[in-house]
Amino acid sequence: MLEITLKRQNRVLTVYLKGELDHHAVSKVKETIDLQLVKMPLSQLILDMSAVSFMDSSGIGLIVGRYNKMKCLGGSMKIKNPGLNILKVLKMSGLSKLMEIS
Amino acid sequence: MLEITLKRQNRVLTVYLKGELDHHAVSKVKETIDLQLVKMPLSQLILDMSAVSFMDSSGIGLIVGRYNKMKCLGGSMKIKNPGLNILKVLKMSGLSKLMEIS
Amino acid sequence: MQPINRMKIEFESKSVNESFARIVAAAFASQLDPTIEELADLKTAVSEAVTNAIIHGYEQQEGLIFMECILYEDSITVKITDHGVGIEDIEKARIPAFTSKPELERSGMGFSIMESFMDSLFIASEKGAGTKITMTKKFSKR
Amino acid sequence: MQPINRMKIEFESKSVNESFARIVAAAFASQLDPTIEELADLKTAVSEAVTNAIIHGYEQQEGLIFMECILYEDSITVKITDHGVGIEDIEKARIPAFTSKPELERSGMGFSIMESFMDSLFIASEKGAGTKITMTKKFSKR
Ligand SMILES: Nc1ncnc2c1ncn2[C@@H]1O[C@H](COP(=O)(O)OP(=O)(O)O)[C@@H](O)[C@H]1O
Ligand SMILES: Nc1ncnc2c1ncn2[C@@H]1O[C@H](COP(=O)(O)OP(=O)(O)O)[C@@H](O)[C@H]1O
Repeated sequence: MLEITLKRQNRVLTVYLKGELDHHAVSKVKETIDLQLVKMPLSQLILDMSAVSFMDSSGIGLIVGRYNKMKCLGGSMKIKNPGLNILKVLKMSGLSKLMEIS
Repeated sequence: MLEITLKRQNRVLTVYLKGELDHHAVSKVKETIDLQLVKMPLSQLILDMSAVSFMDSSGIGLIVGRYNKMKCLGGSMKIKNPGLNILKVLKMSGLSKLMEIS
Repeated sequence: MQPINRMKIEFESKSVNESFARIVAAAFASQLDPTIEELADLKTAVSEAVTNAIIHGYEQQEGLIFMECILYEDSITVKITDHGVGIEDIEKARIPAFTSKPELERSGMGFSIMESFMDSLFIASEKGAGTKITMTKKFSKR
Repeated sequence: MQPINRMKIEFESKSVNESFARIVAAAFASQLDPTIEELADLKTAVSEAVTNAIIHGYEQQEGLIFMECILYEDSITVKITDHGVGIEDIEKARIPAFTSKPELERSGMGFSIMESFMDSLFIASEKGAGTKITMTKKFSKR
Protein backbone atom coordinates (compact mmCIF):
# COMPACT_ATOMS: atom_id res chain seq x y z
CA MET A 1 0.00 0.00 0.00
CA LEU A 2 1.24 3.44 -0.93
CA GLU A 3 0.75 6.26 1.57
CA ILE A 4 0.33 9.82 0.36
CA THR A 5 0.88 12.88 2.56
CA LEU A 6 0.39 16.44 1.34
CA LYS A 7 1.98 19.63 2.61
CA ARG A 8 1.05 22.97 1.13
CA GLN A 9 2.98 26.16 1.79
CA ASN A 10 1.84 29.22 -0.11
CA ARG A 11 1.93 28.12 -3.74
CA VAL A 12 4.20 25.12 -3.25
CA LEU A 13 2.70 21.65 -2.83
CA THR A 14 4.95 18.90 -1.48
CA VAL A 15 3.73 15.32 -1.94
CA TYR A 16 5.36 12.70 0.28
CA LEU A 17 5.02 9.17 -1.00
CA LYS A 18 5.69 6.08 1.10
CA GLY A 19 5.71 2.55 -0.28
CA GLU A 20 5.82 1.04 -3.75
CA LEU A 21 4.98 3.20 -6.74
CA ASP A 22 3.72 0.81 -9.42
CA HIS A 23 0.77 0.79 -11.82
CA HIS A 24 -1.52 -0.42 -9.01
CA ALA A 25 -0.61 2.55 -6.81
CA VAL A 26 -0.41 5.24 -9.48
CA SER A 27 -4.08 6.06 -9.98
CA LYS A 28 -4.65 7.13 -6.39
CA VAL A 29 -1.58 9.39 -6.43
CA LYS A 30 -2.69 10.91 -9.72
CA GLU A 31 -6.20 11.63 -8.42
CA THR A 32 -4.91 13.09 -5.17
CA ILE A 33 -2.46 15.44 -6.86
CA ASP A 34 -4.78 16.48 -9.68
CA LEU A 35 -7.47 17.36 -7.17
CA GLN A 36 -5.00 19.77 -5.53
CA LEU A 37 -4.10 21.29 -8.89
CA VAL A 38 -7.67 22.40 -9.52
CA LYS A 39 -8.23 23.63 -5.97
CA MET A 40 -5.75 26.45 -5.81
CA PRO A 41 -3.09 27.90 -8.11
CA LEU A 42 0.34 26.33 -7.60
CA SER A 43 3.74 27.55 -8.68
CA GLN A 44 5.62 24.40 -7.77
CA LEU A 45 4.99 20.71 -7.22
CA ILE A 46 7.59 18.80 -5.22
CA LEU A 47 7.55 15.02 -5.12
CA ASP A 48 9.42 13.73 -2.08
CA MET A 49 10.43 10.13 -2.83
CA SER A 50 12.62 9.42 0.20
CA ALA A 51 10.22 6.70 1.40
CA VAL A 52 9.52 5.13 -2.00
CA SER A 53 11.04 1.64 -1.96
CA PHE A 54 10.11 0.64 -5.50
CA MET A 55 9.23 2.40 -8.74
CA ASP A 56 8.78 1.18 -12.30
CA SER A 57 7.83 2.95 -15.55
CA SER A 58 4.27 3.49 -14.30
CA GLY A 59 5.85 5.98 -11.90
CA ILE A 60 7.62 7.65 -14.82
CA GLY A 61 4.26 8.03 -16.57
CA LEU A 62 2.79 9.59 -13.44
CA ILE A 63 5.66 12.05 -13.06
CA VAL A 64 5.67 13.10 -16.73
CA GLY A 65 1.89 13.57 -16.61
CA ARG A 66 2.11 15.85 -13.54
CA TYR A 67 5.12 17.67 -15.04
CA ASN A 68 3.11 18.47 -18.16
CA LYS A 69 0.15 19.70 -16.12
CA MET A 70 2.36 21.97 -14.03
CA LYS A 71 3.95 23.37 -17.18
CA CYS A 72 0.50 24.08 -18.66
CA LEU A 73 -0.39 25.92 -15.45
CA GLY A 74 2.81 27.97 -15.71
CA GLY A 75 4.47 26.19 -12.75
CA SER A 76 7.38 23.85 -12.27
CA MET A 77 8.04 20.46 -10.72
CA LYS A 78 10.92 18.83 -8.95
CA ILE A 79 11.79 15.51 -7.39
CA LYS A 80 13.44 15.14 -4.01
CA ASN A 81 15.40 12.39 -2.26
CA PRO A 82 14.97 9.39 -4.56
CA GLY A 83 16.77 6.27 -3.35
CA LEU A 84 19.47 4.69 -5.52
CA ASN A 85 17.18 2.19 -7.28
CA ILE A 86 14.56 4.90 -7.93
CA LEU A 87 17.23 7.24 -9.29
CA LYS A 88 18.29 4.49 -11.70
CA VAL A 89 14.79 4.35 -13.20
CA LEU A 90 14.52 8.16 -13.30
CA LYS A 91 17.84 8.49 -15.12
CA MET A 92 17.26 5.69 -17.56
CA SER A 93 13.97 7.34 -18.56
CA GLY A 94 15.62 10.69 -19.19
CA LEU A 95 13.57 12.42 -16.48
CA SER A 96 16.72 13.81 -14.95
CA LYS A 97 17.06 15.99 -18.06
CA LEU A 98 13.47 17.24 -17.82
CA MET A 99 13.37 18.39 -14.22
CA GLU A 100 15.45 19.03 -11.12
CA ILE A 101 16.22 15.97 -9.02
CA SER A 102 17.91 16.59 -5.69
CA MET B 1 20.09 -19.39 5.56
CA LEU B 2 20.41 -20.43 9.17
CA GLU B 3 23.51 -19.32 11.09
CA ILE B 4 24.88 -21.45 13.91
CA THR B 5 27.22 -20.14 16.60
CA LEU B 6 28.63 -22.31 19.40
CA LYS B 7 29.83 -21.27 22.84
CA ARG B 8 31.27 -23.81 25.20
CA GLN B 9 31.89 -23.12 28.87
CA ASN B 10 33.13 -26.05 30.94
CA ARG B 11 30.54 -28.74 30.34
CA VAL B 12 27.81 -26.45 29.05
CA LEU B 13 27.33 -25.94 25.30
CA THR B 14 25.21 -23.02 24.13
CA VAL B 15 24.02 -23.09 20.53
CA TYR B 16 22.85 -19.77 19.06
CA LEU B 17 20.63 -20.10 16.01
CA LYS B 18 19.83 -17.23 13.66
CA GLY B 19 17.33 -17.47 10.84
CA GLU B 20 14.59 -19.91 9.89
CA LEU B 21 14.58 -23.37 11.44
CA ASP B 22 12.78 -25.61 8.96
CA HIS B 23 13.44 -29.05 7.47
CA HIS B 24 15.92 -27.52 5.01
CA ALA B 25 17.98 -26.02 7.84
CA VAL B 26 17.69 -28.82 10.37
CA SER B 27 20.29 -31.28 9.08
CA LYS B 28 23.19 -28.84 9.41
CA VAL B 29 22.20 -27.93 12.98
CA LYS B 30 21.89 -31.60 13.88
CA GLU B 31 25.32 -32.44 12.45
CA THR B 32 26.96 -29.47 14.15
CA ILE B 33 25.54 -30.26 17.58
CA ASP B 34 26.06 -34.03 17.37
CA LEU B 35 29.69 -33.50 16.47
CA GLN B 36 30.12 -31.52 19.70
CA LEU B 37 28.39 -34.24 21.71
CA VAL B 38 31.00 -36.82 20.70
CA LYS B 39 33.95 -34.47 21.18
CA MET B 40 33.75 -33.84 24.90
CA PRO B 41 31.39 -34.80 27.70
CA LEU B 42 28.59 -32.27 28.23
CA SER B 43 26.32 -31.80 31.20
CA GLN B 44 23.99 -29.31 29.54
CA LEU B 45 22.91 -28.23 26.07
CA ILE B 46 21.32 -24.79 25.77
CA LEU B 47 19.54 -23.76 22.58
CA ASP B 48 19.32 -19.98 22.32
CA MET B 49 16.47 -19.18 19.94
CA SER B 50 16.30 -15.41 20.32
CA ALA B 51 17.25 -14.90 16.66
CA VAL B 52 15.08 -17.67 15.21
CA SER B 53 12.36 -16.00 13.13
CA PHE B 54 10.54 -19.15 12.04
CA MET B 55 10.22 -22.72 13.24
CA ASP B 56 7.95 -25.59 12.25
CA SER B 57 7.68 -29.21 13.43
CA SER B 58 11.03 -30.08 11.84
CA GLY B 59 12.51 -27.93 14.60
CA ILE B 60 10.53 -29.93 17.18
CA GLY B 61 12.02 -33.14 15.79
CA LEU B 62 15.50 -31.65 16.04
CA ILE B 63 14.99 -30.54 19.64
CA VAL B 64 13.47 -33.85 20.78
CA GLY B 65 16.31 -35.73 19.09
CA ARG B 66 18.98 -33.67 20.90
CA TYR B 67 17.02 -33.89 24.16
CA ASN B 68 17.03 -37.68 23.96
CA LYS B 69 20.77 -37.75 23.21
CA MET B 70 21.54 -35.50 26.17
CA LYS B 71 19.42 -37.70 28.44
CA CYS B 72 21.28 -40.81 27.24
CA LEU B 73 24.56 -39.06 28.06
CA GLY B 74 23.27 -38.21 31.52
CA GLY B 75 22.91 -34.51 30.76
CA SER B 76 20.06 -32.05 30.34
CA MET B 77 18.81 -29.57 27.79
CA LYS B 78 17.04 -26.26 27.88
CA ILE B 79 15.69 -23.68 25.47
CA LYS B 80 16.24 -19.95 25.84
CA ASN B 81 14.54 -16.83 24.49
CA PRO B 82 12.10 -18.20 21.91
CA GLY B 83 10.01 -15.50 20.22
CA LEU B 84 6.21 -15.58 20.53
CA ASN B 85 5.57 -17.54 17.34
CA ILE B 86 8.31 -20.05 18.19
CA LEU B 87 6.91 -20.46 21.70
CA LYS B 88 3.51 -21.24 20.18
CA VAL B 89 4.98 -24.19 18.23
CA LEU B 90 6.98 -25.38 21.26
CA LYS B 91 3.91 -25.32 23.51
CA MET B 92 1.57 -26.92 21.02
CA SER B 93 4.05 -29.80 20.64
CA GLY B 94 4.23 -30.37 24.40
CA LEU B 95 7.95 -29.56 24.51
CA SER B 96 7.35 -27.10 27.31
CA LYS B 97 6.48 -30.07 29.53
CA LEU B 98 9.66 -31.96 28.57
CA MET B 99 12.28 -29.31 29.23
CA GLU B 100 12.89 -25.87 30.66
CA ILE B 101 12.04 -22.95 28.39
CA SER B 102 13.03 -19.52 29.62
CA MET C 1 -18.77 -16.82 -1.39
CA GLN C 2 -16.93 -15.44 -4.42
CA PRO C 3 -13.13 -15.64 -4.45
CA ILE C 4 -11.53 -12.22 -4.85
CA ASN C 5 -8.19 -13.48 -6.11
CA ARG C 6 -6.43 -16.76 -6.82
CA MET C 7 -3.12 -18.17 -7.94
CA LYS C 8 -1.53 -21.53 -8.67
CA ILE C 9 2.11 -22.45 -8.46
CA GLU C 10 4.16 -25.54 -9.10
CA PHE C 11 7.72 -26.08 -7.92
CA GLU C 12 10.21 -28.89 -7.45
CA SER C 13 10.31 -31.04 -4.32
CA LYS C 14 13.55 -29.52 -3.04
CA SER C 15 13.94 -28.51 0.59
CA VAL C 16 15.21 -25.08 -0.47
CA ASN C 17 11.69 -24.45 -1.79
CA GLU C 18 10.08 -24.83 1.65
CA SER C 19 10.86 -21.24 2.57
CA PHE C 20 9.98 -20.10 -0.96
CA ALA C 21 6.50 -21.65 -0.65
CA ARG C 22 5.96 -19.96 2.72
CA ILE C 23 6.91 -16.56 1.29
CA VAL C 24 4.61 -17.03 -1.71
CA ALA C 25 1.59 -17.94 0.42
CA ALA C 26 2.27 -15.14 2.89
CA ALA C 27 2.80 -12.54 0.14
CA PHE C 28 -0.51 -13.49 -1.46
CA ALA C 29 -2.38 -13.57 1.87
CA SER C 30 -1.00 -10.15 2.79
CA GLN C 31 -3.48 -8.66 0.29
CA LEU C 32 -6.08 -9.28 3.03
CA ASP C 33 -4.03 -7.34 5.61
CA PRO C 34 -3.81 -10.14 8.21
CA THR C 35 -2.13 -9.68 11.59
CA ILE C 36 1.50 -10.73 12.04
CA GLU C 37 0.38 -13.71 14.11
CA GLU C 38 -2.14 -14.86 11.49
CA LEU C 39 0.54 -14.64 8.82
CA ALA C 40 3.01 -16.59 10.99
CA ASP C 41 0.39 -19.33 11.54
CA LEU C 42 -0.25 -19.58 7.79
CA LYS C 43 3.48 -19.80 7.03
CA THR C 44 3.94 -22.58 9.57
CA ALA C 45 1.02 -24.62 8.20
CA VAL C 46 2.22 -24.21 4.59
CA SER C 47 5.72 -25.22 5.65
CA GLU C 48 4.37 -28.41 7.26
CA ALA C 49 2.39 -29.46 4.19
CA VAL C 50 5.20 -28.70 1.73
CA THR C 51 7.79 -30.46 3.91
CA ASN C 52 5.50 -33.51 4.09
CA ALA C 53 5.20 -33.59 0.30
CA ILE C 54 9.01 -33.53 0.02
CA ILE C 55 9.84 -36.02 2.78
CA HIS C 56 6.88 -38.39 2.73
CA GLY C 57 5.16 -37.85 -0.62
CA TYR C 58 8.27 -37.95 -2.79
CA GLU C 59 10.58 -39.55 -0.19
CA GLN C 60 13.18 -36.86 -0.96
CA GLN C 61 13.27 -37.81 -4.64
CA GLU C 62 12.39 -35.54 -7.57
CA GLY C 63 8.78 -34.54 -7.99
CA LEU C 64 6.47 -31.57 -8.46
CA ILE C 65 4.52 -29.86 -5.71
CA PHE C 66 1.42 -27.82 -6.54
CA MET C 67 0.08 -25.03 -4.39
CA GLU C 68 -3.14 -23.14 -5.01
CA CYS C 69 -4.18 -20.13 -2.94
CA ILE C 70 -7.68 -18.69 -3.07
CA LEU C 71 -8.51 -15.43 -1.35
CA TYR C 72 -11.98 -14.62 -0.10
CA GLU C 73 -13.18 -11.43 1.61
CA ASP C 74 -11.72 -12.48 4.98
CA SER C 75 -10.06 -15.88 4.53
CA ILE C 76 -7.57 -17.85 2.50
CA THR C 77 -7.80 -21.42 1.27
CA VAL C 78 -4.52 -23.16 0.46
CA LYS C 79 -4.34 -26.45 -1.41
CA ILE C 80 -1.06 -28.33 -1.50
CA THR C 81 -0.81 -31.38 -3.74
CA ASP C 82 1.84 -33.96 -4.51
CA HIS C 83 1.77 -36.94 -6.84
CA GLY C 84 3.80 -39.05 -4.46
CA VAL C 85 3.30 -42.26 -2.52
CA GLY C 86 0.05 -41.26 -0.80
CA ILE C 87 -1.17 -42.02 2.72
CA GLU C 88 -2.54 -45.49 3.49
CA ASP C 89 -4.32 -44.67 6.75
CA ILE C 90 -5.27 -41.01 7.06
CA GLU C 91 -6.82 -41.42 10.52
CA LYS C 92 -3.59 -42.84 11.87
CA ALA C 93 -1.50 -40.17 10.12
CA ARG C 94 -3.49 -37.46 11.92
CA ILE C 95 -2.76 -38.82 15.40
CA PRO C 96 -0.47 -36.35 17.21
CA ALA C 97 3.12 -37.59 17.37
CA PHE C 98 2.50 -40.37 14.86
CA THR C 99 5.23 -40.46 12.23
CA SER C 100 6.23 -43.12 9.72
CA LYS C 101 9.75 -41.69 9.60
CA PRO C 102 11.10 -41.62 13.18
CA GLU C 103 14.56 -42.41 11.78
CA LEU C 104 14.53 -38.94 10.17
CA GLU C 105 13.68 -37.42 13.57
CA ARG C 106 10.24 -36.37 12.42
CA SER C 107 8.10 -35.33 15.36
CA GLY C 108 4.76 -36.44 13.94
CA MET C 109 3.32 -33.02 14.82
CA GLY C 110 2.84 -31.72 11.27
CA PHE C 111 -0.86 -32.43 10.89
CA SER C 112 -1.55 -31.34 14.49
CA ILE C 113 0.08 -27.99 13.77
CA MET C 114 -1.82 -27.54 10.49
CA GLU C 115 -5.05 -28.35 12.33
CA SER C 116 -4.45 -26.00 15.22
CA PHE C 117 -2.92 -23.10 13.24
CA MET C 118 -5.58 -23.12 10.51
CA ASP C 119 -9.38 -23.09 10.82
CA SER C 120 -9.97 -26.21 8.77
CA LEU C 121 -7.88 -29.05 7.38
CA PHE C 122 -8.93 -31.68 4.84
CA ILE C 123 -6.67 -34.49 3.73
CA ALA C 124 -7.37 -36.41 0.54
CA SER C 125 -4.92 -39.14 -0.37
CA GLU C 126 -4.66 -42.29 -2.37
CA LYS C 127 -1.94 -44.88 -1.95
CA GLY C 128 0.38 -44.63 -4.97
CA ALA C 129 -1.38 -41.59 -6.43
CA GLY C 130 -0.63 -38.70 -4.11
CA THR C 131 -1.93 -36.39 -1.44
CA LYS C 132 -3.93 -33.17 -1.43
CA ILE C 133 -4.12 -30.98 1.65
CA THR C 134 -6.82 -28.30 1.77
CA MET C 135 -6.60 -25.77 4.59
CA THR C 136 -8.49 -22.57 5.30
CA LYS C 137 -7.65 -19.73 7.61
CA LYS C 138 -9.94 -16.87 8.59
CA PHE C 139 -8.44 -13.47 9.19
CA SER C 140 -9.82 -11.15 11.83
CA LYS C 141 -11.65 -8.09 10.57
CA ARG C 142 -9.71 -4.96 11.45
CA MET D 1 23.64 -25.56 -18.67
CA GLN D 2 21.41 -27.53 -16.31
CA PRO D 3 18.73 -25.62 -14.40
CA ILE D 4 19.14 -26.01 -10.64
CA ASN D 5 15.57 -25.09 -9.74
CA ARG D 6 12.38 -24.00 -11.47
CA MET D 7 8.83 -22.94 -10.75
CA LYS D 8 5.70 -21.92 -12.61
CA ILE D 9 2.92 -19.70 -11.38
CA GLU D 10 -0.35 -18.46 -12.79
CA PHE D 11 -2.36 -15.57 -11.36
CA GLU D 12 -5.18 -13.25 -12.37
CA SER D 13 -4.59 -10.06 -14.33
CA LYS D 14 -5.32 -7.77 -11.39
CA SER D 15 -3.09 -4.83 -10.61
CA VAL D 16 -2.84 -5.95 -6.97
CA ASN D 17 -0.87 -8.95 -8.28
CA GLU D 18 1.90 -6.77 -9.73
CA SER D 19 3.67 -6.53 -6.39
CA PHE D 20 2.89 -10.19 -5.67
CA ALA D 21 4.63 -11.26 -8.90
CA ARG D 22 7.68 -9.15 -8.03
CA ILE D 23 7.94 -10.72 -4.58
CA VAL D 24 7.61 -14.24 -6.01
CA ALA D 25 10.36 -13.73 -8.60
CA ALA D 26 12.65 -12.05 -6.06
CA ALA D 27 12.06 -14.72 -3.40
CA PHE D 28 12.94 -17.45 -5.90
CA ALA D 29 15.99 -15.58 -7.23
CA SER D 30 17.26 -15.00 -3.71
CA GLN D 31 18.29 -18.67 -3.63
CA LEU D 32 21.24 -17.52 -5.78
CA ASP D 33 22.23 -14.86 -3.23
CA PRO D 34 22.12 -11.89 -5.64
CA THR D 35 23.08 -8.37 -4.57
CA ILE D 36 20.38 -5.93 -3.49
CA GLU D 37 20.78 -4.00 -6.73
CA GLU D 38 20.49 -7.12 -8.88
CA LEU D 39 17.32 -8.08 -7.04
CA ALA D 40 15.89 -4.58 -7.46
CA ASP D 41 16.59 -4.71 -11.21
CA LEU D 42 14.85 -8.07 -11.49
CA LYS D 43 11.81 -6.83 -9.58
CA THR D 44 11.52 -3.78 -11.82
CA ALA D 45 11.73 -5.84 -15.02
CA VAL D 46 9.14 -8.35 -13.76
CA SER D 47 6.87 -5.51 -12.76
CA GLU D 48 7.09 -4.02 -16.27
CA ALA D 49 6.22 -7.28 -18.00
CA VAL D 50 3.35 -8.14 -15.64
CA THR D 51 1.93 -4.61 -15.84
CA ASN D 52 2.05 -4.81 -19.64
CA ALA D 53 0.13 -8.09 -19.60
CA ILE D 54 -2.55 -6.47 -17.43
CA ILE D 55 -2.83 -3.12 -19.26
CA HIS D 56 -2.02 -4.03 -22.85
CA GLY D 57 -2.45 -7.80 -23.09
CA TYR D 58 -5.78 -8.05 -21.31
CA GLU D 59 -6.69 -4.34 -21.56
CA GLN D 60 -7.54 -4.39 -17.84
CA GLN D 61 -10.10 -7.16 -18.29
CA GLU D 62 -9.99 -10.60 -16.68
CA GLY D 63 -7.30 -13.00 -17.80
CA LEU D 64 -4.54 -15.26 -16.58
CA ILE D 65 -0.87 -14.37 -16.44
CA PHE D 66 1.77 -17.10 -16.39
CA MET D 67 5.24 -16.67 -14.96
CA GLU D 68 7.99 -19.25 -15.10
CA CYS D 69 11.32 -18.82 -13.34
CA ILE D 70 14.32 -21.02 -14.04
CA LEU D 71 17.43 -20.81 -11.91
CA TYR D 72 20.86 -21.68 -13.25
CA GLU D 73 24.17 -21.65 -11.37
CA ASP D 74 24.52 -17.87 -11.68
CA SER D 75 21.49 -16.57 -13.58
CA ILE D 76 17.72 -16.53 -13.69
CA THR D 77 15.44 -16.78 -16.70
CA VAL D 78 11.93 -15.38 -16.28
CA LYS D 79 9.15 -16.03 -18.80
CA ILE D 80 5.96 -14.00 -18.54
CA THR D 81 3.07 -14.97 -20.78
CA ASP D 82 -0.43 -13.65 -21.41
CA HIS D 83 -3.13 -14.88 -23.76
CA GLY D 84 -4.23 -11.37 -24.56
CA VAL D 85 -4.40 -9.18 -27.67
CA GLY D 86 -0.78 -9.60 -28.73
CA ILE D 87 1.59 -7.08 -30.31
CA GLU D 88 1.24 -6.21 -33.99
CA ASP D 89 4.63 -4.60 -34.53
CA ILE D 90 7.25 -5.74 -32.03
CA GLU D 91 10.00 -3.52 -33.49
CA LYS D 92 7.84 -0.45 -32.98
CA ALA D 93 6.79 -1.56 -29.49
CA ARG D 94 10.46 -1.73 -28.44
CA ILE D 95 11.20 1.88 -29.42
CA PRO D 96 11.89 3.90 -26.25
CA ALA D 97 8.94 6.12 -25.32
CA PHE D 98 6.60 4.42 -27.77
CA THR D 99 3.26 3.61 -26.17
CA SER D 100 -0.10 2.67 -27.64
CA LYS D 101 -1.84 3.96 -24.52
CA PRO D 102 -0.74 7.57 -23.94
CA GLU D 103 -4.24 8.30 -22.60
CA LEU D 104 -3.37 6.08 -19.62
CA GLU D 105 -0.20 8.10 -19.07
CA ARG D 106 2.02 5.18 -20.01
CA SER D 107 5.59 6.32 -20.54
CA GLY D 108 6.51 3.77 -23.20
CA MET D 109 9.66 2.94 -21.22
CA GLY D 110 8.67 -0.59 -20.14
CA PHE D 111 10.61 -2.55 -22.76
CA SER D 112 13.58 -0.18 -22.49
CA ILE D 113 13.75 -0.81 -18.75
CA MET D 114 13.46 -4.59 -19.19
CA GLU D 115 16.23 -4.45 -21.77
CA SER D 116 18.57 -2.34 -19.70
CA PHE D 117 17.90 -3.97 -16.31
CA MET D 118 18.18 -7.55 -17.58
CA ASP D 119 20.94 -9.17 -19.66
CA SER D 120 18.66 -10.38 -22.42
CA LEU D 121 15.08 -9.79 -23.55
CA PHE D 122 13.09 -11.77 -26.11
CA ILE D 123 9.57 -10.85 -27.13
CA ALA D 124 7.35 -13.37 -28.87
CA SER D 125 3.86 -12.22 -29.73
CA GLU D 126 1.02 -12.97 -32.07
CA LYS D 127 -1.88 -10.62 -32.76
CA GLY D 128 -4.96 -12.07 -31.04
CA ALA D 129 -3.08 -14.91 -29.38
CA GLY D 130 -0.89 -13.32 -26.74
CA THR D 131 2.61 -12.35 -25.73
CA LYS D 132 5.55 -14.14 -24.16
CA ILE D 133 8.46 -12.23 -22.67
CA THR D 134 11.68 -14.13 -21.93
CA MET D 135 14.31 -12.32 -19.91
CA THR D 136 17.57 -13.48 -18.35
CA LYS D 137 19.67 -11.84 -15.69
CA LYS D 138 23.16 -12.88 -14.63
CA PHE D 139 24.15 -12.51 -11.02
CA SER D 140 27.69 -11.59 -10.04
CA LYS D 141 29.77 -14.31 -8.41
CA ARG D 142 30.46 -13.45 -4.79
N1 LIG E 1 2.26 -35.74 1.55
C1 LIG E 1 2.33 -36.94 2.17
N2 LIG E 1 2.52 -38.08 1.47
C2 LIG E 1 2.60 -39.27 2.07
N3 LIG E 1 2.48 -39.45 3.41
C3 LIG E 1 2.28 -38.36 4.18
C4 LIG E 1 2.19 -37.06 3.60
N4 LIG E 1 1.98 -36.18 4.61
C5 LIG E 1 1.95 -36.90 5.74
N5 LIG E 1 2.11 -38.19 5.50
C6 LIG E 1 2.10 -39.29 6.50
O1 LIG E 1 1.48 -38.82 7.69
C7 LIG E 1 2.38 -38.93 8.78
C8 LIG E 1 2.14 -37.82 9.78
O2 LIG E 1 2.48 -36.58 9.21
P1 LIG E 1 2.87 -35.36 10.15
O3 LIG E 1 1.83 -35.21 11.20
O4 LIG E 1 3.11 -34.16 9.29
O5 LIG E 1 4.22 -35.82 10.88
P2 LIG E 1 5.72 -36.01 10.36
O6 LIG E 1 5.91 -35.26 9.07
O7 LIG E 1 6.54 -35.44 11.45
O8 LIG E 1 5.91 -37.49 10.18
C9 LIG E 1 3.77 -38.94 8.19
O9 LIG E 1 4.71 -39.57 9.02
C10 LIG E 1 3.52 -39.74 6.90
O10 LIG E 1 3.49 -41.12 7.13
N1 LIG F 1 1.75 -7.96 -23.08
C1 LIG F 1 1.44 -7.09 -24.09
N2 LIG F 1 0.36 -7.31 -24.88
C2 LIG F 1 0.06 -6.46 -25.87
N3 LIG F 1 0.78 -5.36 -26.18
C3 LIG F 1 1.87 -5.10 -25.44
C4 LIG F 1 2.26 -5.95 -24.38
N4 LIG F 1 3.38 -5.44 -23.83
C5 LIG F 1 3.70 -4.33 -24.53
N5 LIG F 1 2.78 -4.10 -25.52
C6 LIG F 1 2.81 -3.01 -26.50
O1 LIG F 1 4.10 -2.45 -26.52
C7 LIG F 1 4.06 -1.07 -26.21
C8 LIG F 1 5.31 -0.64 -25.51
O2 LIG F 1 5.38 -1.26 -24.22
P1 LIG F 1 6.23 -0.59 -23.08
O3 LIG F 1 7.59 -0.28 -23.59
O4 LIG F 1 6.18 -1.47 -21.88
O5 LIG F 1 5.51 0.79 -22.75
P2 LIG F 1 4.11 1.14 -22.05
O6 LIG F 1 3.64 -0.02 -21.24
O7 LIG F 1 4.44 2.32 -21.21
O8 LIG F 1 3.15 1.46 -23.15
C9 LIG F 1 2.78 -0.88 -25.44
O9 LIG F 1 2.32 0.44 -25.48
C10 LIG F 1 1.86 -1.87 -26.12
O10 LIG F 1 1.33 -1.35 -27.30
